[in-house]
Amino acid sequence: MDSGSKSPTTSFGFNPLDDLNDLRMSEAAVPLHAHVRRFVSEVVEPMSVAYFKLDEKKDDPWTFAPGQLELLEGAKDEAKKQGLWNFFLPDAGTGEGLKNLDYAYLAVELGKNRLASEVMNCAAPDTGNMEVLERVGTPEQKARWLEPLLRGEIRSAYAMTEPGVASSDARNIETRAVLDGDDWVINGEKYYISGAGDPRCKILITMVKTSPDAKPYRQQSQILVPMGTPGLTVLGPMYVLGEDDAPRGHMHLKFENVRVPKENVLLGEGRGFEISQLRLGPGRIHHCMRSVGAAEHALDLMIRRGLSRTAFGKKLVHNGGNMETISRARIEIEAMRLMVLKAARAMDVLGNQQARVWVHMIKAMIPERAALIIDQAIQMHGATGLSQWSPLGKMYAQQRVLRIADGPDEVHHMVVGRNELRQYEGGEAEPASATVWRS
Amino acid sequence: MDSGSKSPTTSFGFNPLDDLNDLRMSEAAVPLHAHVRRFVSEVVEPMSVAYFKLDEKKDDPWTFAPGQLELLEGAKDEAKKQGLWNFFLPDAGTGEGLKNLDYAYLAVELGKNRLASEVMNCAAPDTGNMEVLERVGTPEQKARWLEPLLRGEIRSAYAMTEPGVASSDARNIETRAVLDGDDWVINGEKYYISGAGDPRCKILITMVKTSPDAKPYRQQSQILVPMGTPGLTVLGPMYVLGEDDAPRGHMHLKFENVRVPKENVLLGEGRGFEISQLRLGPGRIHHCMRSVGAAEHALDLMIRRGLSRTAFGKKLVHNGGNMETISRARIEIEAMRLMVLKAARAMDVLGNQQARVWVHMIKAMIPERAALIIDQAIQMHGATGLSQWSPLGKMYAQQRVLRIADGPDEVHHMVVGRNELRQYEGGEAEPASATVWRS
Amino acid sequence: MAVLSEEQEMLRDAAKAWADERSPINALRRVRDGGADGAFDPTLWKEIGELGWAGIVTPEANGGADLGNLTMGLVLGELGRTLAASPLLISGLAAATALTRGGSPAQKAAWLPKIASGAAIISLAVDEGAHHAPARIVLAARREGAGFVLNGAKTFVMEGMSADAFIVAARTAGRAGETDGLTLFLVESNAGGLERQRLKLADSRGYAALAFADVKVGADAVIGAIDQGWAILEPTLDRACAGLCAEMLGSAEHAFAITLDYLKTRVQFGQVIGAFQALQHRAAALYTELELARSAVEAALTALDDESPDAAELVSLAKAKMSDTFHLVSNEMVQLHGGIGMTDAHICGFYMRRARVCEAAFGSAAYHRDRYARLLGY
Amino acid sequence: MAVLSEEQEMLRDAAKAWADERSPINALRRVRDGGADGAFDPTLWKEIGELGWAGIVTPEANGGADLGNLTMGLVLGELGRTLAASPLLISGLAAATALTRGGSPAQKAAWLPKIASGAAIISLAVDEGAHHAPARIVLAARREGAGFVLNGAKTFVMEGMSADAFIVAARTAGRAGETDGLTLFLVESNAGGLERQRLKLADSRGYAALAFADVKVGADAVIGAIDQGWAILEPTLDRACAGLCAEMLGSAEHAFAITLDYLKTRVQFGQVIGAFQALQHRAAALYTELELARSAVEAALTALDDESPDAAELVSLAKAKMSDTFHLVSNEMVQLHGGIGMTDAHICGFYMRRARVCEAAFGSAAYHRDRYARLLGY
Repeated sequence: MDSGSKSPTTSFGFNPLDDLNDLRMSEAAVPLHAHVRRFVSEVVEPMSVAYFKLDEKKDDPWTFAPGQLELLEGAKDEAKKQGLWNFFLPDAGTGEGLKNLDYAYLAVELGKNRLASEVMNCAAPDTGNMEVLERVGTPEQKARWLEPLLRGEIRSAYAMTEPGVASSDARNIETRAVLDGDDWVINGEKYYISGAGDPRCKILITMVKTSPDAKPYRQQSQILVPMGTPGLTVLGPMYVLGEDDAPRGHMHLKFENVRVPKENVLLGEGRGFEISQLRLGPGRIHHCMRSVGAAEHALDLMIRRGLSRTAFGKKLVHNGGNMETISRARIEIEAMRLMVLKAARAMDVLGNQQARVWVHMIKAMIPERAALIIDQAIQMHGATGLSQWSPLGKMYAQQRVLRIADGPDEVHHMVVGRNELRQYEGGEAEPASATVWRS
Repeated sequence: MDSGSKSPTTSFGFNPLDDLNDLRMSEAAVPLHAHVRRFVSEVVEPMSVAYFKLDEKKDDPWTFAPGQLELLEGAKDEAKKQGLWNFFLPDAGTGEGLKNLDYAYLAVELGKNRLASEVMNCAAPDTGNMEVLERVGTPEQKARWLEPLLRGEIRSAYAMTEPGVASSDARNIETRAVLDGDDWVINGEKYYISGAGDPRCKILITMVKTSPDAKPYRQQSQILVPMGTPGLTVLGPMYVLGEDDAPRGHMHLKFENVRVPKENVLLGEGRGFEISQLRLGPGRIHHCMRSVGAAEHALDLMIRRGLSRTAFGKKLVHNGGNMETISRARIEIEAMRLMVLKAARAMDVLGNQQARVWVHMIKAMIPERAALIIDQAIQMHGATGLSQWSPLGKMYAQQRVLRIADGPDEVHHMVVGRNELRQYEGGEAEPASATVWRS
Repeated sequence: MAVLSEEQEMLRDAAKAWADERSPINALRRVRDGGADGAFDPTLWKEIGELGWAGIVTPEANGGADLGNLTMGLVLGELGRTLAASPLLISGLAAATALTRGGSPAQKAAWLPKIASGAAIISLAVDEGAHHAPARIVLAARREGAGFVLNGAKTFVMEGMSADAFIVAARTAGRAGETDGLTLFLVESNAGGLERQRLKLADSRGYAALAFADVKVGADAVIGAIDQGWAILEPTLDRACAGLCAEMLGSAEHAFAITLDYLKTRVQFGQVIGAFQALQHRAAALYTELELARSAVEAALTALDDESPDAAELVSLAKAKMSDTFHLVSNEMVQLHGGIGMTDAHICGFYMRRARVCEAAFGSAAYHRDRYARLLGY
Repeated sequence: MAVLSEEQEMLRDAAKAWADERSPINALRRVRDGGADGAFDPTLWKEIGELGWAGIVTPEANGGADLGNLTMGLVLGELGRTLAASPLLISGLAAATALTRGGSPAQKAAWLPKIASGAAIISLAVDEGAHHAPARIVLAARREGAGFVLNGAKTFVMEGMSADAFIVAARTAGRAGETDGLTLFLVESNAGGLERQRLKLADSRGYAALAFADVKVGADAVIGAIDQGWAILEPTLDRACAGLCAEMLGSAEHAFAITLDYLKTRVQFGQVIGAFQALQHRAAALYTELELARSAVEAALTALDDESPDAAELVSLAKAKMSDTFHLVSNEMVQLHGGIGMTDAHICGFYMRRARVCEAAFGSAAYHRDRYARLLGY
């Protein structure tokens, strides 16, 4: 029989009147959104076709093919000229930033093309690094690193993960930095450092342990280490699903008595964990937003392929369960889109901390489902989907790696599940339930 | 490489500014929503516990147990007194109806309890029948049938489906009605007529073929047939997953020279198909809205069970993949909720016809996923979940039957899939793309 | 497919003919609508007894035919096709196995012939919670004089309302969860202090919950050695589980056959549904799953007959696979039939509901996957 | 698990030792990073030839060992464990089968000994599109004088860049989709008018696309009877497919073993991941799927060796199951490893990417499920 006892109020019976449920883009962002869409289709798409064609001519994967950088820089200049530049910074110091919700609409468009983010200087990990520098950098740090990053002249990397420890938990960091006179001397190893293989990458934000005797969350610091500093060696690329992702790479780095000036520390000694919390903000869901665009792109490829090939006298789309696959992909994309918009809106309305559960929900949901849609697009392509003739293999690897890149799915599910239980166990619900509609 | 050719604009790149994306309930509906929530928890919940307890005492399943109707009527009177009555009619003639979006918020609450809809006179199939009578009934028809239905004094059924033909297509209807003097004489068979077993059911709206020589969609009429008319026999219940759903039942009916007056036809001869199009409106998605509530209820039961049982020294929730199951259920529920709200909003903003694809999307999506969540709740209960001690079995059957009740999932997927293709084949997109954000 | 002896083929064909004629699918509905406590038709059970099937695994010396688990599985499979309800599995297979393996000569003489002829029904009373957990036994048997006093509860006991006696797993030492310290007792259903209550499960068969309040039994009620019940219980459960798998296989294969017939004949949207590529596709997927399940089930039954050392693993493998497969097939049966045009739509429901109960009985797929991995040392 | 002869066990153990020592998982990376056209290491291939594995299915009269498909499967499985790349499957098994079954005495004498010793590599050129469809052949062979002229294209030809010759399925009569009217030709890779281009697939092995522009061959290039190529092609593809399944099984089992080791040793959140119930659970699920896949693959190989009439069905069943299982295992391998702590994380990627290609090769799971149902008359 129906349970008669009183239900605990769940965190998701939000006040239906709440701004949380207004998923409309703000009017202010509309011209930008239209502009980005136009720019991607008119400038980035043709550029990227030419760009990826040049890939075939490369001998050394760790360089750009002749002409590639020119194409990229040309598009970047055009983006800058048209004002489509650095719009990722939400609620920046100037107060002119985009709302997360608005950015979500834009990021879906960016996700449809693999070069679009970079062309508009909105690519990871630079976005996160720029946010950090902007918020906690000294004027000198900003002048030396933030400015050229904002201008798109250099690129950057974020060195957190280490071999041999579960370093998604900052407490486990083992790379040491000790003060020696006016210098930090750094020793240790980092790996899966995305973008550190790019010849244009000039600066690393490096998470190190500086104060082993402090409280667990005060032991770490973040230090700026220029690429090329003596003692810093790039051991080689890490493979993600067998892809080295050259030339940007996910690199394996070694620090042997790497010396940088004392003032390269960000915010201050022992404040590394605090800074890393900043990264738990908007940047953490940008990839989910882009994934929706990537899934849209995969569906597009799936349908084109299915309509252009025939088997047994019918178009491929009409064979087997292909129509259902297409329908399910569409339904999933729309559900993902709404969830991403809602999470972004929650961050706008509730703040990053308060919207935590929504962030975990979409991290658990989106990359898995986007990867599945791409996988089905591969199926529709047969062996071609697995060859160099199709971008789907790389797209799949990209989504797949997102499922582990910032916390495996399992961890996100654990957080979401715990939040459910908390309300039954008499404890506090997650902050996201601050706006719970309690009847 | 990335596809360089121009993408067709999909129907889902909606104008982000569009009202479609404002999923907030209207302010006007807020007091009603709060009231319904309060009423369900304070009146319906305790009543239904008592009601289902009485079930155990019944000998004849096709009656109500002594006391059951009194409980139900008591709650109905209370609902009427409090003004929680008939609020399902959106945009009624009076113009006072609820928006679909507002109703969606309410229906989610109704879905959490199996008797709630009936108590507030918002239960299928009466809702659809009342809508039809309200829109196309003559003053006499309204006085005789609509009024008592609106007052909750009688119940009704809708007789469409027939054995032996694919009658989800109205053209296949074989039950014949011929004019003989001032009477229609009806012969044929109908089955799966939900609610026709209820002793309170007094009227059938019956789809018949009256004009076999007219154009395919002008051959059918809808005729009011009072229960108890001579020649109308209830052969017995149909089983839905082995459940007879007594006492309301999904009945098998036989019409043998059933005579009703000429004026019992609705709207006019040959207009049956036209009337059935009215049913493609709001009522068609009410069950999806309630399903979200049912899934929410299943998750509640799942967590309670998981927290109250231990196995191997741990609470059951912490065993196996149970935490992940809970997390996935929550994520799915939120995604379903947003999709239902969006579909409802689309109906408000675009009109029923224009919002068609959204309706098909949620019909394909919701019952399947709600059923899965209920199934997982059953798993968490072990054998108990399959016994009379748990409502989950009936809840599962209910969701399961929705997956075929108004068009099997496969048909909805076909419609959604075709809409995707249409845009590539140069044809018109579905009306839903009327508001496409074409760049 | 397993290679059968002539005798096995004859028995299987006889069972098929009997089930089709005497216990077609509607028989289950009759019983259910009648609301009998037993949830099986006593007339049919009598016939089963006369046909000798209840004695298939019982030794010849005790009135049985000693034909083994595979043979029993063949018969159960045929009964499973039409969802024929009877105590064959729990009494003719499970209880017979326990008594054959652990019963004293007196117990064997008293009960096995009656089991084999169908004159007595004995059930197994093991689980105490909703999830199968045969070592998590709390029901206590305390020594008193020469005998024992039992206190506690059992649940989801198959055919518990019609059983003449129960083989009860009780704790005489150790703690819940330990396999040591269990003792099996044979308790007659009219024992003082034993109360039973009918449980209705989704499959409309007979189940009961038992309450033991100071139920006194003599020392001669002990089956096997005191504290060593696990040595009998575990192989008994394995055989019961494999028999259930065989029954499930029959049910699932028939559910598939019904669905396929439907797809081949049903016209919708102007063409035979079966011609819809997508549906063919799904039917083919079911078919391959069924064949894989069949291999697993036959391998388990054969290994049990051979007393092969890997029999327990193979039983778990079979139950895991068979549970998933019956679940899938019954779900797809419902979906592929759609809501239309089926005068016997309720049949889908019976298979689906039976599938759900079978999935939980003797351990779910998850339970057996874990057990399988554990037995293999992972 | 299949019962093996002493000879089979020895060969299997030898293959295991060789693969571990000579072709460990990193060898594949070496080849890939080297960017060689062949995508296998010629030194290792030479060793395989010397070990006699390339002649396992070839008759003794033609320089082989005639040990059958199961034996070949055992070796392929061991090579699959470390993802060892070689033309063993396509040349030593597929081409050897086609020539043994259909080759003229002269063809056999000329090629089979070289195949068996590894001195020659022959590949199969069948598919013309991205989805396996062996009857949908358009490539035309037109008679000209005593010989034939071939025009058309083939794609996804395994080891196509390093093959010395191809067995080409061409249409001499009928229309695309018909099994009648196909003829097999043996075409050397240096034939005039034959162009080949390397294809890069996700698994970093060697594939080629072939273009035939007025390629002239003599009447002696025909394998078997004109228009009757299907009678050779179909059993050849079945054997190649079963061999691939054996290789996939080895890969999947090893992927699972690596994952299990990882789960057992890796510490996260203060405890061994393997102790997380949910993960144990998932590992157990993989393990049961693998065992079911193993049964299916061994049944197919054995049936082929027995020339059993249901061999074709069993091959399709095996490929369907093995494709799904390798897909699942490689996906879970990636997920269960997580992003952390693994110096050889790329290994997961290799298995996953190899799984994807194997799934498509010789027909996807969907293709084989449909074929299975069709062969059974559904």
